[in-house]
Amino acid sequence: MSSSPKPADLVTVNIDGRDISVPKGTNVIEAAKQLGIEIPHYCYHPKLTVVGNCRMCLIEMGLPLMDPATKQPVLAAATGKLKVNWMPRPQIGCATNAMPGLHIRTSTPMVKECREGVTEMLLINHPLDCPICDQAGECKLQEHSTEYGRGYSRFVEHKNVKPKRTSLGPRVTLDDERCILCSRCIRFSKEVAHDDVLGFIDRGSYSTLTCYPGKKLENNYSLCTVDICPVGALTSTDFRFKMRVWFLKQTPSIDTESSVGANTEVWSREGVIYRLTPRRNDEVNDTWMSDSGRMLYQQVKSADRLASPAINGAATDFETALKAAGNLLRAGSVAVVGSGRSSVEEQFLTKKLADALKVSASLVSRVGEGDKILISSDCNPNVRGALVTGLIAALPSQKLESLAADIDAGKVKTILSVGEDLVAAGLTAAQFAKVSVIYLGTHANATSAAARVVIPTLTVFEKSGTMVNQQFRLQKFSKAVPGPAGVTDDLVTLSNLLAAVGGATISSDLNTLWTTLSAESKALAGLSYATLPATGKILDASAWSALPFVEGETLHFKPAAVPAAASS
Amino acid sequence: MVDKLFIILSVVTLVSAALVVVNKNAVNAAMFFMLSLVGTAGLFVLLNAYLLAFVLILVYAGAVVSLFLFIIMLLDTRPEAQKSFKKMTVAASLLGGLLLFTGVLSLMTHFVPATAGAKGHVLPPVGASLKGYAEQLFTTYLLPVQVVGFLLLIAMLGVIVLSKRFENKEAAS
Amino acid sequence: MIHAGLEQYIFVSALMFALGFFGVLLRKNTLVIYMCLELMLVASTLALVAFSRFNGTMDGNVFVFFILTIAAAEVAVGLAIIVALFRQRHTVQVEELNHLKN
Amino acid sequence: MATVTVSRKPLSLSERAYLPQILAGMRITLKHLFSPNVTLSYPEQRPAIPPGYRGVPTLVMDPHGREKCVSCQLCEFVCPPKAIRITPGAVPADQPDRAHVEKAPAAFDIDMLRCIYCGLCQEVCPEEAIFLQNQFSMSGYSRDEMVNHKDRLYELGGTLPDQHFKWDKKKAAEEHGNQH
Amino acid sequence: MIALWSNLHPALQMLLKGLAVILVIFPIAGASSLAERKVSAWIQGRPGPNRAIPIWFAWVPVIGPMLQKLGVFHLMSDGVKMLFKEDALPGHVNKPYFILAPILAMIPAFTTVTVVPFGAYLDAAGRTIPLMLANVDVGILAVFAVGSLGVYSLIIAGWASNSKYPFLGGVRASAQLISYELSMTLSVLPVFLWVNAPGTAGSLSLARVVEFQSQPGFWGGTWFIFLMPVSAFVFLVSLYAETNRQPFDMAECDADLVGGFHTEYGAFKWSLFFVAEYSHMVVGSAVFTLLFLGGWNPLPWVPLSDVAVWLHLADAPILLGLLSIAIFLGKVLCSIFVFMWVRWTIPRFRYDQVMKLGWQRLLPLAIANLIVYALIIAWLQPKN
Repeated sequence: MSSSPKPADLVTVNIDGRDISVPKGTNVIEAAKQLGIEIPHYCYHPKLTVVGNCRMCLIEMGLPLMDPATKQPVLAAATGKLKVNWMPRPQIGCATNAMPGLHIRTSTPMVKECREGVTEMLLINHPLDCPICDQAGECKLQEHSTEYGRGYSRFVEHKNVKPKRTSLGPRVTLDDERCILCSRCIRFSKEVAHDDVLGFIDRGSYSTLTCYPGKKLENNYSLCTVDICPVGALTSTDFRFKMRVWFLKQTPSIDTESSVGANTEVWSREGVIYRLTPRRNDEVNDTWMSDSGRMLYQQVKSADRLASPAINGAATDFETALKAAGNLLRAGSVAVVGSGRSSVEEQFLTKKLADALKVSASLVSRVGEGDKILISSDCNPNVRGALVTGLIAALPSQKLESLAADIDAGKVKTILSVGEDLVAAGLTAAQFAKVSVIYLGTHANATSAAARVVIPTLTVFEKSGTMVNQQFRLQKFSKAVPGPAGVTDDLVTLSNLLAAVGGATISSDLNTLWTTLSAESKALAGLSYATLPATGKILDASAWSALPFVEGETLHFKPAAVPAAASS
Repeated sequence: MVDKLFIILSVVTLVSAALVVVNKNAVNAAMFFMLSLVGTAGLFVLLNAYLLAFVLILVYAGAVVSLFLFIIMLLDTRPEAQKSFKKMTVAASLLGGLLLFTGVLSLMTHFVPATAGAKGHVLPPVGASLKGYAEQLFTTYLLPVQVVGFLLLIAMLGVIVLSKRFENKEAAS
Repeated sequence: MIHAGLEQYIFVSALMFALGFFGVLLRKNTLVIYMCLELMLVASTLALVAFSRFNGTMDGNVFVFFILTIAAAEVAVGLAIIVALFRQRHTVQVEELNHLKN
Repeated sequence: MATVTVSRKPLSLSERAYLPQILAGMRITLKHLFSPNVTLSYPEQRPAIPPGYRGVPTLVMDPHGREKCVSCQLCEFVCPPKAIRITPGAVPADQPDRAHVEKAPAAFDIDMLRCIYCGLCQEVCPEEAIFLQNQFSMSGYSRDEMVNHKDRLYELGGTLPDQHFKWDKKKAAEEHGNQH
Repeated sequence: MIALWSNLHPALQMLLKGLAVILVIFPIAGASSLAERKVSAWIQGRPGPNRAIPIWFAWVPVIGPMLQKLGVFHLMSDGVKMLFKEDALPGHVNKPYFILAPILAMIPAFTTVTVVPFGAYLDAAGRTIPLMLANVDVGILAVFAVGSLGVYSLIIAGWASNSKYPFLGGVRASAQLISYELSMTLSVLPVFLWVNAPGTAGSLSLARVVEFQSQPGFWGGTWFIFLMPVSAFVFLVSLYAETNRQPFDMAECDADLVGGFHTEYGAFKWSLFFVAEYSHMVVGSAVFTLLFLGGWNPLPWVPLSDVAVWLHLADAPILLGLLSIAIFLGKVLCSIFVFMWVRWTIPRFRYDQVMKLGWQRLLPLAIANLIVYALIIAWLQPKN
């Protein structure tokens, strides 16, 4: 619906006495938003179809009075302004589209009365259990009742009683009493998730949201219904009763489960992440994200998190581990395994490390199943970052065959793995026995168990950096929570290792690092971390356009002509 | 008994007098000055002049030295700011002191009456009774008393004038 | 054993007087010089009292009164002068009070 | 700002002489010397706490002995010195008289070293579950001791005889209301 | 017993007497500190200290709780606390003088006691013999002379503390003490003029003043407070200033100088200052009692000798002595109570007010008073 309009398509509408030019077809709510005027609404959602069933966005609308004879607008004699022919009844803003000469009034007594009436009607059967409602604080009904409601109740009868704790699916809980029947969730399931499972049953005040018989709301985007629910009817079973939203700090971040790089918001309080929600980016993920991506925060506090540096499995301090790793690296015959999950900056430092050791780095490719919405086939969020920084020249394979061959041939004595599980990447136990592994990673796995030196690193929520998604869009993520005690930032570790093997001294400070980065990488020239916009920036990808990326179609991405299945 | 006390008191007096002279810290000097005065007062007592002993303490120790201390503290003269004495100065001063000492001593011993130091000589109990002072002061020495009283008055006026800040004049200049 | 006769008192008195004089010559701090002057006065009172005692007359004792009175007046005026001086010159060291010299 | 010049009454002769005033003052103090004490021997005698007194914040139970707090965390939010710390939790479904409340604090800590007795928590509480009551002296040997946990807060708070039963009305509505 | 006493070596006698006086002064000073707390409490409508009681004493039925209520044991616990507290010595002080100051504070208090008579008995001839350590001719002068040395402890303490508040306290103390000494001395002069009126043997002894107040007849038995109220008043006010008591406690004025000269002091050294202040009060009250309140005479116009006759104690010198001491102590304690009463009534003066009062009010008053009494004496003289 937001097709880029040509200038000719702009029309001028007048809202509360002020003129604004908007693309033709923009509805009044969006147009008013551009003027800073809020028109309250529940059922309308910019990314969903308009149904107009909540009636909250009622406005007064009028068109210029036309002289039937001349077909020209009539000017008022006294003021010389257009005479407006106001409609006697209010119209809904969401379904009123901009047209030439449209006049809108959003603050007349009639509009006010309409809003009061609608609010009162919605509150008739609303349980008013805000103290125990998870939506409180970000609830549209709460906000609009305060802003536009009447302030007192005239209702003396018993309220309707509906089920309070219906489980719609594995991740979504429904409180029917709070539902205002806006149908956003129904439309979302049908239009975006393509999983039509929700609908209303019964009539009048008995209307109830429910799943179709025998079905459940269990698609991978079910939690988006919780996000778009304007009231506390749909709640996340995971987040339910965990924390009030007003305590939570929001930090912009990126979904790292696939190369789509959906923009997210990390909600944390005092170093604890409580939930992830999508962050609107109309070029990447609109206002959606997958349920699987929302669960990624759990890795931060997981039990198998690496907590302290270790040498041969014995815990030690950072300096000692760094020294041991430096000694191993300086001994020579090193292989460097980078990761498509590392940030651009880490990959850059990894590349510098490989250069200093005079070896080339390898990467491991992960291929999953794309769902054509927000999960692509490439499960590495930042393979293109490795290309941009020059860590790799060609696309990686899924197994480290050449590395395995080198080990067998005795050419490699030490492997530095930056966050990559080498066992999963195909190295056998016999090959492991021949080499010393330096493992930089967040969680314990087979590689960390067998590694000579383990230096724990931070998860994406605990550090800042950038990643390049499938569109070659450079996007940044910020540190939401501090890392566990005793865990050093990846950039610090890498720059220390780089210094240990005699490479150039590169600061681990993000902004300083970026001056080097933008100077050395052609695709990143002229960019800096601080000035990168929140919605990211498309990089010049012409150098890699011929590469056979493992990608399927997603919401805002169509793969190039190269067939996806050609590789591997 | 009296002799022993005399020795003790005169040693205290002289040693503290010497310390007044050589002590670099003005506060210390004042304190030793007071000690010296107490010793002198003790000697006065040995000489039967109880009244004078207490008047000495009252006037000197009670008022004069505390005034000295007051001024020293107000002016805050730091002991470390003082340089060590020059050798020549010390020698010259010592010489001067010795000359004076011999001169004064010889002069005063010249007038010692023959009976004064004699053992067993019963001295008239002068100085012990208050009446004696009163009679002397208000008969023979009436004029000096008046003069001294007048002197005190003038000194008081002088101090008031001296310590008054002439703020207007200073501000004008 | 020294017998405390007039000579002994005079000796003490003269020594004290000389010490005071020595101090006056030696010291640079006007306040201490002042104290040494007082020391000399006290020494003279000691001599007077001793004379009075051993001569059996009251005159010496009465003179002490005058000396004390004058000493008190002198201290008051002298200290006032020192304070006034200090306000002007910000020092009480005699060496530094040499403006007439130049 | 306008300056108000207060005219002072000129002092009378006896006031200027000061001595009669001193004697009058001494007469007053002497009178007080023999008048009875106005103080309390504190630990033995306790002051009568006036209504509305803001003592130690406590959690109260309703007349049926059920906890009223639903861990809405508004007190935690409003608390100026951040003395309140709540860990929300769900009410287990197997408690028939309380399950309809759904939510209750799993932990509720008030750090009395931080508390400033402002009473905002009481004011903000939508459930009337937190009250600043009569208790006014808190002491302990360690910092930990000065943190009131949930059980201690309920012990201090006791039961209040208010008859709101907000959630019971809700339960009744659930059971007998416009069931559909 | 008297014989036994007389057989002792004179030096030992003096030592024992001195020790006895100190042993009396010290507890009185200590008790005064407790009394101060109690009096202040009562005036302010509080019970005051009433907690401490030793476990072994708590069992005594009536007396135990009563003494506890009076706070008697707080005296002991305070003393023990002061002794065993850490005696911190601040790093920035001038150590010798800092330690010297509290000791200096004690010396005048204990030295003046030697010339203060504290009782009397009748000897075999029926003469009243005062009880005192040294009956010197210059009694009052000795008190003033030694008392004037008290200022040193304040100055030295203030200066040695090497910090602003104590220094200001010391400076104030020295100025104030010197100022009020004048009025005090001048206020006493009429008394001695009266006592030593021409024709009588001259003496500045305090015992002589009491003797004068215990003569038979109306004028003979009149206490000087009735005879010379202005003198008594000026003396009393100056006494408050000299002992640094409120409303004249400029030296330790806690409102603007924290603790004044003893801000830096703590524990035992501080308590020495404290005891010294009360000792000064005791001695000052004693002098006031002797000069203006008839010493050990129980009532105006009722001399001790009359009481001895009524009670048949003329030939029991020890009992009579004890009785006279009791009477004298009673008066002293009353006077100390007035000290406290005034302290808890009158607010502290401002420093300039203190100076103004001393130089512009009390001193002229004392001088005028002296002149008036000198004239009266001169006028009365020819008739005798």
